[in-house]
Formats: sequence, C-alpha cells, structure tokens
Amino acid sequence: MDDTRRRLRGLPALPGLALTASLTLGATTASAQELVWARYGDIDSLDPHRATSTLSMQVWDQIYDTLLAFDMEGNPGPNMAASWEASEDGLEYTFTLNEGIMCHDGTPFDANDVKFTIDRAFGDTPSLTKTSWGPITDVTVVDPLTFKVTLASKFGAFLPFLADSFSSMICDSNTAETFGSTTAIGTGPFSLDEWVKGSEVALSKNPDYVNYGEPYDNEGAPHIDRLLIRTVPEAQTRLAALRTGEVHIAEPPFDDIEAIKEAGELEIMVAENTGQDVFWEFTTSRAPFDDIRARQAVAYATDPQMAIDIIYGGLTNREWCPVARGVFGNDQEFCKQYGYEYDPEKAKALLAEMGYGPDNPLETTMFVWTGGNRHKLAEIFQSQLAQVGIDAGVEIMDIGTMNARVKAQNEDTTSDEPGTFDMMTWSWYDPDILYQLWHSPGAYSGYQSPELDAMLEETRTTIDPDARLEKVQAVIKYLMENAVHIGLYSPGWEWVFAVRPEVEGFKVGPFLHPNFLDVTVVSGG
Amino acid sequence: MGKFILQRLFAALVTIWIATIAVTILIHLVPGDPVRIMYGSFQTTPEELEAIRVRLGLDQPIWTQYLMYLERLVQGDLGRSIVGDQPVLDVLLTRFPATLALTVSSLAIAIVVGMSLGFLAAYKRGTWVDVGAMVLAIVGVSMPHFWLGLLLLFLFALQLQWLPVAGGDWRSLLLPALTLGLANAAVLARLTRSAMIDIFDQDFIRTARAKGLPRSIVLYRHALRSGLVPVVSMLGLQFAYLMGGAIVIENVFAWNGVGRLAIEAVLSRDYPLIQGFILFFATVVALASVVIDIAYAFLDPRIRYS
Amino acid sequence: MTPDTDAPLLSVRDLTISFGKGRHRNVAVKDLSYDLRAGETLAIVGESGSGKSVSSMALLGLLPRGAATIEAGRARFDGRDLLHLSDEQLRGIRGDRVTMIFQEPMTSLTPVLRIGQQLTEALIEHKGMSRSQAAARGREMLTLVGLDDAPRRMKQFPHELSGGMRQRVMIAMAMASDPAILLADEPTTALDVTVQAQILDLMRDLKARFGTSIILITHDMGVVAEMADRVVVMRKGRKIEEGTVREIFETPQQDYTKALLAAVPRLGAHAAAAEPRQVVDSPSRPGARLLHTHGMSKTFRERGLFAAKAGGTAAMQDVGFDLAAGETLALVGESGSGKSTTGRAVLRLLELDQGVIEIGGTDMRRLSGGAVRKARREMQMIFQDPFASLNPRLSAGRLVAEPMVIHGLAKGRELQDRTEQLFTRVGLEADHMRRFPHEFSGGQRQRLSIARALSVNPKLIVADEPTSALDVSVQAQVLELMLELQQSLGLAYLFISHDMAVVEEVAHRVAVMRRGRIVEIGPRHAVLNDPRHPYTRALLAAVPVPDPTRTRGTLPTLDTSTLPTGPLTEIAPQHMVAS
Amino acid sequence: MIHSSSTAELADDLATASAPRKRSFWRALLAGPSGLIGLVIVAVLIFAALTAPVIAPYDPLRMAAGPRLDAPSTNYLMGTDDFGRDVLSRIIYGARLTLQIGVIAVGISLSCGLLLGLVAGYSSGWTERVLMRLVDVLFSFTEIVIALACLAIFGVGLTNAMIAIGIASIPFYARVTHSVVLVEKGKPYFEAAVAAGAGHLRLIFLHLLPNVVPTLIVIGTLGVSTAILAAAGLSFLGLGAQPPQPEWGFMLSSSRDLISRAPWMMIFPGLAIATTVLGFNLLGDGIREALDPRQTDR
Repeated sequence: MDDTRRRLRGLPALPGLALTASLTLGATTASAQELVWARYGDIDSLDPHRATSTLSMQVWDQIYDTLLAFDMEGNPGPNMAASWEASEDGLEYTFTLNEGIMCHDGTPFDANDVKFTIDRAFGDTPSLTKTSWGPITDVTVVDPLTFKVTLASKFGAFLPFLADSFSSMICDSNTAETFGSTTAIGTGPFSLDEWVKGSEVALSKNPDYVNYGEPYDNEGAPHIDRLLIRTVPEAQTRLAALRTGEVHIAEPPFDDIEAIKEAGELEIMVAENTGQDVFWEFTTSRAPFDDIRARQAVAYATDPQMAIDIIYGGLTNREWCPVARGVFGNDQEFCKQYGYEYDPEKAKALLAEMGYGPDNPLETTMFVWTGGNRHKLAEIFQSQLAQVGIDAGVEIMDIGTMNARVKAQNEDTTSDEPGTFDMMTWSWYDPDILYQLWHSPGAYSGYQSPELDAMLEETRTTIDPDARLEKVQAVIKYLMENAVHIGLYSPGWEWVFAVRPEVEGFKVGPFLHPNFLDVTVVSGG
Repeated sequence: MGKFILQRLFAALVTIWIATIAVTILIHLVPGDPVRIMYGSFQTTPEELEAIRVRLGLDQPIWTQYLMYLERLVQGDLGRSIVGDQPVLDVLLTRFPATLALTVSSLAIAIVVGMSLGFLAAYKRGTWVDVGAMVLAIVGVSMPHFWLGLLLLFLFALQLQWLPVAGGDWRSLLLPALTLGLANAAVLARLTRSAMIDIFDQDFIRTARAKGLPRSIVLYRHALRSGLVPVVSMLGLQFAYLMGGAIVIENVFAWNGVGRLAIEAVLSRDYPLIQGFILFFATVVALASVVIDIAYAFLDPRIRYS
Repeated sequence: MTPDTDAPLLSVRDLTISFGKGRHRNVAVKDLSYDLRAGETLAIVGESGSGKSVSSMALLGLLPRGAATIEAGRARFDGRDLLHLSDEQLRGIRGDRVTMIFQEPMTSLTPVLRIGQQLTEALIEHKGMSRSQAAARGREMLTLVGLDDAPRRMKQFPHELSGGMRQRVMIAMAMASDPAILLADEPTTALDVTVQAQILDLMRDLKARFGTSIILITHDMGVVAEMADRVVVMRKGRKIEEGTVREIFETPQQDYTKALLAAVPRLGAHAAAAEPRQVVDSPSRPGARLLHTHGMSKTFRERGLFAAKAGGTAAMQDVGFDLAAGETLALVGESGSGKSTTGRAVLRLLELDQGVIEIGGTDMRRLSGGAVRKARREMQMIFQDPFASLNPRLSAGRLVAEPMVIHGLAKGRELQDRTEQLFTRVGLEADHMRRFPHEFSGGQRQRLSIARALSVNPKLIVADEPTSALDVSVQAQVLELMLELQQSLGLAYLFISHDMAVVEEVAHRVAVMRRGRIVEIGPRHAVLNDPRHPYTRALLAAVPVPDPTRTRGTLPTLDTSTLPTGPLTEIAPQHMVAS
Repeated sequence: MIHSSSTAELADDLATASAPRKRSFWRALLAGPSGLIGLVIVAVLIFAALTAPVIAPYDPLRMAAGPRLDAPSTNYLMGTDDFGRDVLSRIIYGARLTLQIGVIAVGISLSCGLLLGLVAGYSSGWTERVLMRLVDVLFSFTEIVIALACLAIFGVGLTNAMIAIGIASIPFYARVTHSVVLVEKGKPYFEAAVAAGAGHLRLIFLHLLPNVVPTLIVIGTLGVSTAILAAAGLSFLGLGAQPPQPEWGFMLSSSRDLISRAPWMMIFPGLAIATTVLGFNLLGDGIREALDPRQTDR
C-alpha cells in the first residue's frame, strides 16, 4: 500500500507466542502486572468532547469504546455496534448494539447511553469536534439495543467517524460536575482510578471488557492489571527512565534513536497509518499571503526532505498530499504533479515579481507548536527561507494556542502586521478533514472560495468510493494549485515508541491508537 | 504580640486584595479580544463566543466584573481553566503539594547549608575559610538555577544513575530540592555573613567577651541568636524567591507542581489559570511571610513583648 | 584580698599598639606605662584619638582580632603578664577579676536575652555557682545598684529598660563577681546629666563598698575631678602627664593639659556677669523683639499601615517664648525634652499641631511653601554634627554659597567674592573653597556651617547643640566665634544645648525644658543662680564640677509625680516658672 | 519652583556634585579582586558583543557550518549543535543579546524605580504610604511572577521578556531608592538645605539624587546580572528568545534533549551565563566597596 516498512508486529499471532503469553500470564497472576507508559504531555480532559489533542485521544481509547472500530488497514467495522443499516437516501442509519456491554460503574450500556453521548456532543457546550459528527439532526432509541440516527444530508465520513476516538461512547451515568476532570465512566478495556493532573493517569483493567471488533488477539479483558500513563516532558528523562525500568514504553529522544538501536537495549517501534499530516497553512486574508506567489515562494523555498532527514533521520516520510498516507484519497504520484519541488530559484523569482529582493525581504512569522522537535524543523525552514530572502520569525506555542492564534490571524483582515504562516498538523481518518478545514467558515477561517465550498460539499455527499475518490482528488488538486494546503511530511508527532524488552504484545492501531489488550510484562520490571 | 500578628495578617490580606485587583485588570490589558484568544479555538462560532463573554461577565463594566470576581472568589470559585475545562482551584490544589514539598525541602537545605556557611565565614572573617565560602556563595548566586539543575541531572541521573529521574517519590525530590536549595543557600550565606558580621561588631558581643564567657557561649547564645533575628526576617522573602525559583526548577525536573502549571498556562494563554495562579501564589507567599514573621517575633523579644 | 600596700595591683609598661600593617601601619598607643594601686581610681583622660580606649581594651584581649597588634609591653596583674596570656587564661580573668562597663548602655546588652541570664552567666562560668545561687546574687546586685523589684527585672529584656537602668545593670554585672579592677570606658558619656550624676554616685558608693580599683576612661574633666584619685593624660597615643588629681588640676605641667583645662566650660565661671562674655570692643546689645512664639504643640504619631495611629508622644506642649534681636536664648534640657523639636518648629522644618510663630510680625505658620522658603532668609540653622550637615558631594565653596544662590542674592563674580569674604570671616582660608567637606576637620566644618548660615545675613540663627560633637578645645574656639559674630553683627541665637556650663557662657536668657514643656524661663543669672523649679535645681546640681576641691552636693531626688508642669507664672521680672 | 536665574546655577552644581571621588574611585575599584575580575569579565563581554562579526569563527545562524553534534575540537572549539552550527560563534553573538537584555531591562526598572522611589521618599505622607505599600505588595509577588503576568499580557518573545523583566524589577528599585532617599532625607545636610530655603527641585536633584546615585549604580550593576539570569530563565522556559536567536538561555533549553548525546551544548552556554552574571555581581560588589570605604576592611 505504501513504501514504508512495516515495523508493527504481525497480526496473526504464532501459536508459540500465544502460548508464551498465556504461560507468562499464568506465572504472574500472583503479582499484579503494571505497565508504565510515559509521554511528553498530559491529557487536557477525560471528556472526549472537551479536547482534541492526540495525547487525550490515546487515553480515551483506553477508557471508552467506540460503536465501530478500524481494522489495521483503517477501514471501519463492527465493534460495540454489531450491525447497522442505512436507508436508501443515506439519511437514516439504524444500529444494533451487542448485548451485555457493561459500563465501569456496573450499569449496562444501551441505546440510551448512545443517545446521551450524541445529544451531549450537540448540546449547550457542544463537542469541540461537533462538525465531524456530521449533519446529525436526531437520535431515536428504538429499544435498548437499537437506535436510529437521522442526518440532514448525506455524509460520507459518518461511519469512519464512529470508529474514531472523538465518537467515544460515554455512559449516561456521567452526570457529575467532576466528569472529565476526576471521573470518567466508559466501557473501554481500562477504568479510571485517578488522574493526577500534570503527572499521571492511573487506570485499572476492566474485567468485564469484551473485545467485539478491535483488531487484536485478546477478546476479553487486558492481561495487565494496571496501566499508568505518566507525563515526563523531557525526552532525556524518559530515556533514562526507560533504561532504569521505571518506564516501559515512551517516545525516545530522536537524536538517541540510532544509539538505542545499536545498543539493542530497547525496541524502537514506528507507528504506521497514523493519518497524520503536517502542512503549510497561510493567513490568506492579508498581505503577503493573499498573493498566491508568496505562498508558492514559501513552498518552493523549503525542502522538507532535507529537514526531516536531519531531524528525524528516516523515521518519517515526505508527504505530498493534504491527507496522510493510509487515508482515503492519498496518492503520492497524483499529489506530486501539483506539488512544489524544492527550488529556491523559483522562489526568488516569485518574490522578485512581487517586489521583494535582498534589500527588501519578505517579513513574516512562522507558528509552530511545541514538542517532537518541530521547533528544530522550524529553525531549518527558517534558515532555508532566509536564503531566498524571506525573513521569518519563529513562534513556538502549544497546539491549542496555535489553533486559536491561526484562527485569529485569519480573521484579522485589517492589521498592518504582515500575515503569518504555520506548520499545521492534523490527524484524521478520512478526507472529510478537508471539509472541516476549508469549507467556509472553516476550522481556521482560512482560505475560502465558493468554488471550493461546492467541491467539498460533494466529497461529503458522494458515498460511492470511486466517485468520491474523484471528488476528493479534485479538491486536493485545487488546494495544491492554489497553494492553500501544502503537505510536508507524515507522520509527525508521537509516532515513535521505545519499548522495554520485557513488554510483549504492544501494538499501535491505525491513526495512532496504542493498544494494550495483548500486552504482557514478562519479568517483574 | 497579638497586635503584631494581627498587623501582619492584615498586611497579608492587603496583599491578597491587591492581587485580586491585579488579576482582574490583567485580562483587560491583553491586546485583542481575550475571549477569542481564550476560547476561539477549533469551530467556535461568534455566537458561542458571545455566550462565553456573557457567562464570564466580560460584557459588564470592569468594576462589576471585579465584584463578580470577588463574589465567586469567596465561594472558592476561581473560574475554569480553558485547557481541559476544569476548576482552576482544583487544578492548583492538586498540584500544590508537590510545590510545597519542593519549596519546604529546598528551604531546609538552604537554611542548613547557607546559614552554616555564612556563620562560618563571618566567624572566620578575613581568613581563607571566609574567602572560600564567599567565592562559593557568589558563584552560587551567579549560577543559573536551571543550569545547575541540568548539571546535577546530567551527573547524578544520567551519568552515575544514582537517582531516579521520573516518578513522584521522595528520591526524585532530591535533585530538584538540592538544586533550588543550593542556589538559595548561596544567597542566604551572603545574608547571614553580613548579618553576623554586623552582630560581631556590636557592643553587646564585646560585653559578652568582656565577661570572660567561653567562645561557644558568646557565639551561640549571644551572637547567633541575635544574628538569627535579621536573617529570619529575610526568610519570608527567601520563601517567595524559592516559590519563584520553583517555577523554573519544576520545569527542569518535570516536577509536577504549580510552577510547571504556570508555564503551561502562559504558553497556552490559559488566562483563568494564569489569574488563579497569580492570586494563589500571592496568597501562599503572603501567608508564608506571616508565619515567618511570627517566628521572627518569637526570636526577637522587642517584638514579642510589645 | 589585700595585696602588699606598696606593690601596684596592675602595672603597665611600655605598651605599644598599632593598627594595620606595612604601609598602612598606624601607631595608636606608644610606650604607655602606668600603675594602678589597690582601691584607687585612675582616670585616663584624652580627646578622641588619643588611644585611651585602645590601651585599656588591649589589657583584656578585646581588641578586634587581626586589625590591631600589640607590638610591645607588659601588664603585670596578680603575678601574671596580661599581654602574654593565652586567650583561655585571659578569659578566666575577664569578667571575674577584671570587669568592664562601656559607654553605650543601649547597645551593650544582648537584646534577645533576659537581664537575669546576662547578669548570672559570668557568675556561673567563673564562680561555679548554681543557677539559683547566681540568680540570688543577681537579684542582690540589682537591688544594690538601685533597681526596684529585682525579681521582675531579672525576667525583663534590655529594651524594656531605660538607658540609665541599663547602665545600672551593666554595673551590677561588672560588680557581681567582686572584681579587683573595674575598667569603665566613658561610662556616663551617653547619659543625660542627671542620670550621669546618679551613675557616678553609684560607682563611688560601690567602690567604697567593694574596695575595687577603677580605671576610668573619659574625656570629661568634670567627671575626672569628681571621681579620680590620680590622672593620666594622653595625647596622640602617648602619656604626656601623670599625677594626682589635685596636681593635674592645680599645677598642670604640659601646655596641652593647661589648654585642655582652660577650654573646659565651668558652670559658675560667669555666674556673676550680667551679660555673656564680651569678645568685641563695642558689642551690640539685644534690641527689639524679633521672634514671638506661643502655644506651640507637636505630637509625633506612629505610622500605621496606611493612616497615622492615634496617640503618640507629645514632643512639645504649649511652648512659647520671645527672642529679641542680638539676644541669645538658650533652650536647655535633657534628651527628649523637646528642645530640638522647638528649634525646628521655629524654622518651620516641621509642622506644628498648633501654636503661633511670628518673625518680625509675620506669622510663619500662615505662609505658603514658597513664602516660607523666602522667609528662611531671615533665619538660618547650625547643626550638632557639622559633617553630617554638609552635603558630602558639594564643594565647600558651593555649600557656603548655596543659600545666596537660593535666595538670588548674588551671582557670578559677586557670589565668588562674597563667598571668599565669608570664608575669611569665620577664620577659614579662601582657597579652601574648592575642598570637599571630608577634607576639613570637625571645627573647620562647624565654621563652614556658620559661614553658610551667615551668607544670607540672617537675623536669627538656631544653633542646635553646635559644639557638643566637638572636642573641648575646638568647642571653645567655635563658641568664641559665635559670640564674636553676635556682638559684631547683632545676630539673635536660639541656642539649644544640654550643657549648662556652655549656656552660662553664651546666653542672655535661659529656658529649661522638660518633657516637651518649658518649666522655667528667665534671665540667665536668675535661672542659673536662683533656680526656682525643682527640675532646674536638679539639673544644675547634677553638673559635674571640674574642680577636685569642690564636692558636688548630693543629687536631690526628684518626685516626678508632684513636679509642677502647669502654666508659667512670673515670680520675678521676666523670670517665669511652671506652677 | 526655583527662580529661572538659579537654574543654570543648579545645572552647574549638578555637574560638580559627583566630581569629587572620581580619581580615587577607579583606583579603589581596581584594588579589590572583585572589582578587577568583574571589570575584566564585563569588558570581555562588551568586547565580544562589539566585535562579534570579526571574532566569531562562523556565522552563528548558518546551518551545517560543520557536522551535526560534533564534539569540541580545534575546528569547533565548543563543538556544534544539532543543526551543525558552531556553538562558540553562537555564544559570541549571544553576548550582544545578553548586553541588550541587561541594558534594556535595567534601564526600564532603574528609571521607573528611581522615579517612584524619589517621589515616594521625597513626598512623604499619603502619597508615600500608598505608593510604597503597593510597591511592597508587588515586591512580594516576586519578579518571576510579575514577569509571567507581563508575558501573559504581551505574549512571549525576547523583547517582551526584556520589558517584562524590566517592569518586574521596578518594585525592587523603587524600594531601594525609597530607603536610600529616606536615609538621606534624615541626614542633617538635607535638613540644612531645607533650612537654607532650598526648593523642591534643588532638594531632589542637587541634594538627594547625587547621594542616591552611588547606591543605584551598585544596585543597577547587580541588577544587570539579575536581569540576565531572569531573561535566560524565561528563554529557557520557552517564553523568551525564539529561534534562531543565539540567546544563551534558549541555547541551554535546546540542549536539554541532547545532554547525554552532546553535553557541550549544555555546558558552554551555561558557563557563559554563569560567568557573565558572576562578572556583573563582582563588579557590583567591587563598586560598592570602592564607593563605601567603610566596607573595604571587610
């Protein structure tokens, strides 16, 4: 499907391995198995409607379950929902839930909980990703195991969304004020013990868990008893903790990966099908980036391949498309035709046309969000831009701030300050992301045109895969030609894991969902 | 004495009161629309922003806002953080024990190391012990906390692997506390030295010597106890410095206290959290200085008996 | 306890002490020798810098370590040489056989320790007494030095006692171990005159009781005359003369000693004269009324957190007096009596709570800020500490010229000339104008202050203790200058002083102040020769007389509760006393 | 107001006011080890800042000037960073930013603090009480918290950090000025000037200011070191300098992920900060000793 080497463990487990796993399980049931996973940052909220960060999503995955589940290739299939039917016009879906799903508080999970979740996402304080649920107008509970969802218009990304963590199913017993900060009741493989803000999310295994559709071997409760998800911001500290065994799984410092591999003390895993896309986004509402030539100049002047080689050393790939590898519509060859190959001379020519030159550099600011060495990437880009006469300051901020600032920049059309551009990142399972980003008003109030709106509309309402591919690629072509959304690389954040040797069965599902169902810790740690 | 304590408490209240005004003004000094900066993230509509504005009372005149703020404050409501949408007070309180543990243990280190060094230097004034101690102290004062932290981390955790680097137990407190403690010990050593030198020059020390008392009695009963008075009076400020220093050190060692929270809040422009932090910080420092002033009063009879 | 009658108790020989090393070496005491006999009081007298304190501190090893070096000498005491004992051996003598009291009672006791502990710790250390034995002795000593309620005093902290009481505690501490020698380093200098008299009486009394020998270090010839058996006179680190107190006072051999004695103001020396000492041929006489004040009151309030607190101390209550041109009114009183406050109030350097100040008929209190500054041309001030009252960053010339600049009296060449004239007028050289204050001596600085005050041709000068920071020899010269200026220029002085002898020399009239009130005011000879108020009498009785042949009468005890403090009533022409 | 005729006189007076100690001051400064060492360090810093383009072996911003993460060698005396930039060159250019931080931050805090302290100390009464109470409260907030508040308002960046640090230290300078003014005001020479009829301006500028200035020079010099430390701290936290500025604190911050791989990236910038701060601290101590003969025997 693509040219990256598969580093994930193979799906079909060898009988021998399974045996080892069960033996180990038997041997260690006496002492509780605990796994520590260290990450650079903390979750924002336990409430899937209150945050968008990958860090949060990965924790929701453990506590909540979704109606549908992606297989390893990223296609949605049954999970909590055993089956579903769509009406002829594609505006009504009827789902049937599996029987016997239990919430962590012991109450049964039924259609009312689904209605609770969806109503909540559209309620007074709606989900931050409300649009991604699609044009839902109503949810009706038919019987405890059956419910109907009504859409205002056809929505091609509806089913994939139900496999995504943003659609995590919340039990309707989550009515307390504390939901999201100290309590969270779901149906997922782990239940919440405690969230010590800034430091640790402590989870215990949910003994009642049944795996209906997640693509892992284990069909029941996790093997490990406790999962501790710890915040350790310093990469060096994480590495040291990995070495001493205080931590089992963590993202290592990129510059140490070679040495780790050589020493063979830890296993390095690189996730695939992350759906992650890192791209240039511009304040097109004012100068200089209201001029396509300025946007193109930036694209020609930067060399993502060189930058990622220096910073990530082959751990990631040049991405030509506005949607990531593994996502419907991604085709490197197709995208590259409209892409911008590194060509500083062209950039200079474009700038000269606009009246910029060595004595009159184009001044602007590049936003980039913290972590994952992105600021270093930005420094390289900054230096490349300087060579063609673009004087770009770099501002580093966290992702939430960057989202807000980018939006504010786009909406501020009257400022005398030069417009900014940014290294934006999104992880999505479907090209519907393009609708959310660029259909007016758009997530960032960025580039908009009626033409593009119409094209995006069609990507939503076209359900047939071949026809939809055509529509999606038309949008891709438009975005690339107009230099609105210029792909840089993929994947881009939290996709590299260093794993201690005693940890067996750690897998990362598509769209960067680490999973612990099959995990065992061989020696006491 | 009672009057003195009341006076100090009143001063602390004034500090906290001014802090409440400062944080209310703060949000109005932010250029641009604070609501948009705070809540204008992914997919919020203008209507939703307006609703938030009304909910936060930001559509009211500033003095109404202030009264509203005070009203919520007395109910223990410091607002909700933007990132994660949680009650600010809860967030601060869950993080504070870590900071308290760090600052108190650093203060202990600073007092033990700094005061002994300063006392020794003053006593051995003019000798190489004094010179050595003061060179050490000025180097300590000049050393950036965070660099000292990195050096200690590099040496003890990464090279020697003596100490753990992650986790929240007492062993992982050692390095940050040592860093912060030593950095402040240097300041305290200088303060103690000059206070003790002043004391050694006092007439009453001459009196004590003229009485033919053993050196230890002159030093500990007469000099040290008197010298402690000015030094302890400065501890309130030292504690404030430690709290400030903790902001940086917590970030070096990923120590999960309010200091790290504060930096996260500034970087993410989480204004309710920033406001809460400033108020909280001011309150803690003000109350700590009351405690230290009372300790000071117990050392100095001129205050105790007036 | 009685040694050989002839052998001296302490014998100091060839004591030489220096400060600093190498290039910076500075000999503070050179070849000093003296003997102290059992039961006698030896006064070591000298002006500041004469080495009198240093030499005594050296005996007990109390000189600052490192800074001072004992280069040579012996000091035999109890068969041992004090200067060659180890620190530990010396410590056994200090505080037991040889004890000390110091000048500053306010700072000589450890502020954080109770009186009882400070009083008993030496006894426990040296005499091996138990805590309770030492406490009993401590209480006994406190009673002996005249402190009431000894058990309570034992529990008090130093700050709860007044200066005089603290000095009594110091004496109790020094005498508790029944020492052979008491070293008293300026024991009364920091005290008010009445307290000084009490302390001196106490020391004499205790000396008689315990038979202690005393080394009394002082600059005050009055104290010497009153206390000493023998006197050693020191100057610039050397002993220049030694003798019995009678010999020194009656037949001084050295010029310096003679000058020292001549410069000492003696109360009663001018008692007969109706006017201050005449120093010019045809002195101007007091003229018309220049200054009129009445009902002046001022209370200093302690500052609260925001607002002033209620209460506070009344520094001045219902004070009023007149002053004529060319006249000197002396305000006398002890510290805290409000005399300085009164002086400042007249110049409007502080705001009165109420009262009237009229200069030449203008009510100063009604003037605006700018007008007050203009009015200040008429009145100038001279301060106690001449160094502190001169801005260290201005040259002497600028300092003296400043008032003329402020009041726009002269500029350019004229300013220069007038400044030069002022310098010569007060006895300074014109080329001193370029110097800065720290390059002048104390007396010269006070001359600078006077020149500055004179520069605007004022009618009134408020002189606040103008000579009390000066050595006696310099003091006399400055007083001479002031008298001369008054008598030739017709200046009026409001002369603030605690020194009755100085007042007697310069004043036309005297006002005695106590606790913010004038208790007696009148012509000098009336107030000083015929005091009517009990407090004035006590004040006069307490003044030490620099004449060993005369004995100061015992101090009358003041019953503060019945002391009249009401309004003034005239008992003789111009002589008014509080009723 | 004072008469116009005396304004020139006042200026003349001002010029001579600080004259007397000059010659002996420099000698005294260089006599003690603190002053001498401090002056040498500060001089080296200023020299490096002025001549950076000449003495720096490489362009501080040029990537791949050498190999990545190269250990110190004769080519790269302090090694290279993760972009292959020469650490020594970056440190030399960083001296410029460091000096700028010191001058701007102290400039802001010193001028505002001086003004506040003078006004409060001279005016007395209500103005003084309210001002100083406020200053005390702000002071107890500590500088870093005030700086954080300022940065929360202005947004992050090195310039904003300088301003924030400047503002944050105003209470300190105001307090020092105020206390010195009170001391000076209490001295008889001040009362003597009042008694002589001096007006407000003369009292403030001729009598108070010259006597306050020496203390402020000392405090200001020491303050430069505090400001440099604070700015480095903010940059270290990501609130100050932004890439590619070769600011030392920022360099330290970017070394964190590499301390085991490339410790030189952590050691040299840290050493640069510590030495510079030490230099200003020593210089401040030296000036204090030189200005105050009472202290020299210590």
